[in-house]
Amino acid sequence: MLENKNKKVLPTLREGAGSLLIVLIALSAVIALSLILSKNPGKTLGYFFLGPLQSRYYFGNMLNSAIPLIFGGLGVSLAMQSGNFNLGGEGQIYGGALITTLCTIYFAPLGIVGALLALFAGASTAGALAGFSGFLRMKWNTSELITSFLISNAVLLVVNYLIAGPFLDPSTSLIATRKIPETFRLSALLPPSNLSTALFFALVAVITVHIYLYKTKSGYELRMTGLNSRFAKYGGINTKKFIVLPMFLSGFLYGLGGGFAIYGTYFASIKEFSAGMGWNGLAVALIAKNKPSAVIPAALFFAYIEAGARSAMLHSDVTFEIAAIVQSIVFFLISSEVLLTLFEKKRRPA
Amino acid sequence: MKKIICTALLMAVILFLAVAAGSVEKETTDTHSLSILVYITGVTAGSPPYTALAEGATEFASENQNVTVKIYEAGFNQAQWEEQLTSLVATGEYDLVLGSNPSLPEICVSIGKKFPNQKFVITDAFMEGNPQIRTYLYNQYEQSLFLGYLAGLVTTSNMSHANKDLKIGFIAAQEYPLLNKHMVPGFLDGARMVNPNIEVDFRVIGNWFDANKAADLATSMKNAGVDVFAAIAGGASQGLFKVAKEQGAYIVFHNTNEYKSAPGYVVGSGSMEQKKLTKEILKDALGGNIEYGIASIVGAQEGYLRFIADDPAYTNNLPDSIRVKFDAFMEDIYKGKIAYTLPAL
Amino acid sequence: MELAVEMLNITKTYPENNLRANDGVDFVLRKGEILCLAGENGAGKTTLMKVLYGLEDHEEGTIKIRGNQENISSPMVANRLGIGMVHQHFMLVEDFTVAQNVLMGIEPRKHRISYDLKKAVTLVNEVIERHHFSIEADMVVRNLTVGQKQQVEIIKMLYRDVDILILDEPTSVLTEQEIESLFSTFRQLAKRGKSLILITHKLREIKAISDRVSVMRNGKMLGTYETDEVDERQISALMMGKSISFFIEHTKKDDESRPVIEGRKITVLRQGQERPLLNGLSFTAYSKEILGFAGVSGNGLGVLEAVLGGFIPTFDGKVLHNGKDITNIGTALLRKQGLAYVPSDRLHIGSSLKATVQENIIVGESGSFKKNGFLDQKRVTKHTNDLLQRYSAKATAQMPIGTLSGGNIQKVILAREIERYRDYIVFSEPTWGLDVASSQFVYEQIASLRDKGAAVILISSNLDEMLTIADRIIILYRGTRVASFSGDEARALSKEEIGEYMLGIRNQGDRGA
Amino acid sequence: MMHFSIPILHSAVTIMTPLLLASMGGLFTELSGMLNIALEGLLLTGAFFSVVFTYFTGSMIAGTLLGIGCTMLLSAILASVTLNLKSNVFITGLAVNLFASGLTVVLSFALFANKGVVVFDNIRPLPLLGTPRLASIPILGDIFIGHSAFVYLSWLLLVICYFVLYRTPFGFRIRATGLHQEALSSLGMRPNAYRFASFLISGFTCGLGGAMLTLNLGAFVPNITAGKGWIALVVIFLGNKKPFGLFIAAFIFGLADAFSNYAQGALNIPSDFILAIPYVFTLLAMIGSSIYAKNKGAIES
Repeated sequence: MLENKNKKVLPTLREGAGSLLIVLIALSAVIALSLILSKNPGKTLGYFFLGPLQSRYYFGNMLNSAIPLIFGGLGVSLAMQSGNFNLGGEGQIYGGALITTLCTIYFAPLGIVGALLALFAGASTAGALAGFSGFLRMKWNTSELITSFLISNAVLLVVNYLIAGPFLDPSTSLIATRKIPETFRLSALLPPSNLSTALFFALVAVITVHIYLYKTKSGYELRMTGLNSRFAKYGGINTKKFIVLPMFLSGFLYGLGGGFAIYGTYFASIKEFSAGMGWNGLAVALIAKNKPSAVIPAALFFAYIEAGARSAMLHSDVTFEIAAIVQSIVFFLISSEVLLTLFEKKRRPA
Repeated sequence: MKKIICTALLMAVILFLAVAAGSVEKETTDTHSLSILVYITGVTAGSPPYTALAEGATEFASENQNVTVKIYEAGFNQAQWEEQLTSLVATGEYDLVLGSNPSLPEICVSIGKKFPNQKFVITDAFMEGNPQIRTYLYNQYEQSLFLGYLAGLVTTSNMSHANKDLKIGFIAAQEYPLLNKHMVPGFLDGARMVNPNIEVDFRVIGNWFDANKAADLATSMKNAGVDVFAAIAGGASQGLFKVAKEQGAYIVFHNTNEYKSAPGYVVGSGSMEQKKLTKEILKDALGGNIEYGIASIVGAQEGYLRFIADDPAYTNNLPDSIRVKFDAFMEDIYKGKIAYTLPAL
Repeated sequence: MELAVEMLNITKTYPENNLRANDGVDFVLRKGEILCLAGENGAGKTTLMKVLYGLEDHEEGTIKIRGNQENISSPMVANRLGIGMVHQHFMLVEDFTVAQNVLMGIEPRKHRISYDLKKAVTLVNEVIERHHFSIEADMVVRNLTVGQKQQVEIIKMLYRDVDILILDEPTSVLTEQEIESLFSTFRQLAKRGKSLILITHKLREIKAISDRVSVMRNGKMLGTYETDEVDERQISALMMGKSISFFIEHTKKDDESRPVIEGRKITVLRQGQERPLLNGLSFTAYSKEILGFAGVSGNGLGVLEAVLGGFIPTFDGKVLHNGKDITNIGTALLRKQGLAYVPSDRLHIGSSLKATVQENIIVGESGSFKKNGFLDQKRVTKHTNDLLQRYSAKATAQMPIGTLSGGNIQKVILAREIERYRDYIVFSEPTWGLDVASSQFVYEQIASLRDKGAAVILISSNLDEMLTIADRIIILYRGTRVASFSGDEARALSKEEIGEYMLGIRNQGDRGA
Repeated sequence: MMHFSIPILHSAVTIMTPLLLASMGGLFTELSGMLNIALEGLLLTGAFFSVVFTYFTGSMIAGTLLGIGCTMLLSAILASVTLNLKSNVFITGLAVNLFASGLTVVLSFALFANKGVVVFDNIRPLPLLGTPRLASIPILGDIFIGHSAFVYLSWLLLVICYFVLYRTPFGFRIRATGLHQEALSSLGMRPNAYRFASFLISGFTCGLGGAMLTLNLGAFVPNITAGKGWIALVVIFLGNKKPFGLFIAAFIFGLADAFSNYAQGALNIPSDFILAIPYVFTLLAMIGSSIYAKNKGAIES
């Protein structure tokens, strides 16, 4: 028993050391960039690292920006665990959010039931968008990676049209739909920040996905299909189902992310409000290595870097885009096996 | 399990830090000086109104010692504007937020609820009745009208690149209400004052940066018979300049002097006197003379919209016959003699 | 006598499992001889040869080639020293032609940059003719039989003019006839002064081909012997430490036997090719019987496996299970109807290497471990540990199955499939790559299933295996059934005679099964 | 029919060229067994550095070469992280895209104090090539003559690309790397060396494609690639991973885009729908080609 425990702890420690190294390299990148680009590197760095923690407001906003990343990260993780790629997060969030907004307004008389229905409808629409890519792969082996990307790009444009056209709220000069009724808006957690109780729903989603993947028959079958689909098929698992279902669920989670962004933060579908959320969700899943439990720290880390860069831009003389550079460096490092194995000399053959 | 504990610990530490940091509130700044935040809803580069806004404020600050200016470029994502602006206002460092965008007043209303002492002056926007907000709306219909009139004159002329088709073009990065309801109709109405059979070919790029797509669109429009273009396309306008230079087409440009962008082809530039307006606003603000809650519409008559006729390019690029007609038209515009009904937004 | 290779005191440890694969091994190869390197699976033969070929490094020891000490750091170096190796798994690009595969890395050029494809064909055809191989240089490898692919691998080495040739289990997928012609090639090569090392554990082949035999066990070299001076029993004793022979009792089909699985005129077509993969194959598998399908690979065994496993659809014909039509219903439904099946490809189909042992155990059966809608992990682990113990597999429930040895993986698969079997079970190449002891274990399991009343379908290209345990044998050639024997009839025939059926030289006509 | 279809086809040829260039490089990585999703970032890098160096050196050729050099440098970093540190190529590819979008803006801010449009006045327009005699060929002359050097260079490169892949030892080894890398390593060659070379080739063609995007305008606009790298990836798949397939696939996309440009003026449909045409069209082409491939493919599993 004790031996068993040691076996588990050691790799965890090694992995921890690897992650620490990545964080250290990322931090040195921030320092280097500040020294090169800023006239006042000390101030820039101070705001970069402490800015997001400086006040309830900044901290709340950072947490809030992590929420759609958590949903997106979960969605991508789920698809990747089943061996599918979902590159359509952008369109799925945006489309899901629009449907959620419209349904909420339409179902308003139904009260809480209406809200749930609206969330479900929005998420299902997003799920259907992704599921269609899964269907194409199942049916004709069309690369779901490419189709989900193409569909998403087309959907973005159609949603743009719907928001700016038929569903435009004429009473505002924003290009946006009408706002959802006040009663449906999630309550704020750290006012005046944007953080809302959507955070709890994100945590619930993490737990649900974790339980689904690791504690249920369907989740087990999904993972088996992803690890080795020939084995899964041989074992009697309906592998075709696990091309479509995980893609659907992946889109569904993205759509929920969009829905909760509406319920918690934006209250209306504003044109292009979700730009970048889908890609960042993908990034979070990759950092988390598709483990639902790791999606939370990954999303927080991602949100922290963005919030830090924004804070440094607000208060000092650097541009926001240094966030992209730091994130990309983290990306470069995060998946490199060598970093993990620096701490364990012996490597397994591939 | 280990991971979950680590995560929980990390979150706890961050929360603690946040609460600790949050308790230290910033002190408010001295009232004798004026601290201005210029909130750019986009980026300044490639966007003349924003450049003018920023320059006006910076120049004003350099002329007045007790005025400080922070220029903040918020990027194109509308949905992030409110969050960003709130966080800027939350610092309490700024006496006045200056911005220029039709959708800003709305955002300011909701931010104003959280920070009731914050004042906003927004140009290029219209909102009445909020005691924290003062707005100035440029009469873009009017500018489009006179640029359209010029375009009409050019397309019906026998200038070397003008053709027989009664077609003028308008390239937009994206569609939005002010564009759809004031600018494009104004442009068409102006052109039809020359010849009622003129049509506008209106096309959309889809974003503010794909200059190559803008070039492709312009080529396609030129092939469809367009010989005079207008564009509200941000950085993507570069594509239009390229096509005009290479294939021969005329451009009338909104808001800023762009004669040099395609020498010989930009036949007219409107001017939005954003810098002038900015300085006047700031002067009033320093003197405490701004009446909040009021909205005004400013145009050529008030001196905030102008046609740039004093650039040698204007004289060189257009034949006398056209200039005579157009100068007379502009004279009437400045005097308010041209009758039109401003469409509702 | 001139020495081609001397390896002295070679020690090699695999860090991940701390396994000492080679422990102070001494090995000597003479010029112009054929030497068999014998030993059970995991004895360290392949590792030793990989060290010699520069694919693995080693901690201790020295290597001398033709008397000069060398540091062989990569296959490139080995090639330069005239050492070539033919791997057990083919290293061939299926989409390329024979010539393109053979000349990879030493392509003839035209104008210094372009690949002279015509000259490549000529060059390789010269070598093929010189050694009397049965292929042509411009054939695409994808369309070759396994035996022909083996030839390509050997040509690759011959072209590089190696004089020390290492072959890892070269006969494992070949027929008797193909083996014989391969061996005659080897003898010719040796006559020309080339030195050959054959890694094998087949005793009969050792006697048939080698001049000397080196025997390894547990990473140690036990000794090298003149083949004439030792007999099979002695070699076997050295290899295993104890002498084992297979003993499986054969029972006669009794009156209670009933048909369980019937194939009726099963035809499988491949688009774009005229010859069907399976051509009107009919058979009946009875309960209490082991029905064997034998043949050379590429003649329909794999296709039959895929049809029974539900992986590919039939074009025509029917499969019946207890009289019920189960044609083309797909693997998932077949599983529900009672299919138990040990596939030939245990690493890619039979198991999921990254998944844990228990996840591998419950595949397809996960529904029966539900509690309140969730998987009952405790029960799964208990069930797994139970099975591991009963099948004496060295593993724990939570470790990834990929970390197990091949034999143990096969035990886990057997445990799972035997556990779920209802009235019939399909075994495909069940002892491929297993050592003698593991094979005996597998045969015992198969026999005991048969005795319990199972209809066992055994698909195997290993004729020895077929003769050891099958009660009835159907031989497939080019997707067609060419012969069927009862087990006793078959055992009365010589292997060469059966081999003639397998190669399509003889045909019984349709005798009905 | 002719009066509007010829300009559309002419414009399609221009639009397809950066796609064709980027997809050619992507084809090399794809055939060597690596999914190169970094094309977008590489294009953007090429676009930025080409125009910046053209500005600084005053020579379009020197600027393009230096821009290509920078792009190849980035692709070399991508390759070495992916191959030597054994990173997931998907993640490192995304990282390159992120890096390029950040770096171009940060540098333009640092060099020109401007993170919007950088206009370089000293850059002359790209000369359009073609002799009157060629241009006078009916239809074909109208469509294929009178483009910039990049267009003809891309055709030349396409032929070279085919030649390298199918007629040189290097090409055979690259393809063997993707098909069965042990076939190479067992003969003492290093598959990763060929992958590295493929990444460098990607850097080269993307650098060139990017240069076309900015030198065409004499200006840099952030994000000027506008997703062209992703479309190039689609082109590789749609082109069935064959050099001349790329040409057809890129042309299909160029045509769809050119048609949508035309259709905005001709059809009374909301512009957003028309802008979606290239994606929908490419999607349909993808589905169509996979149905075809499935029907053609062997039943064998």
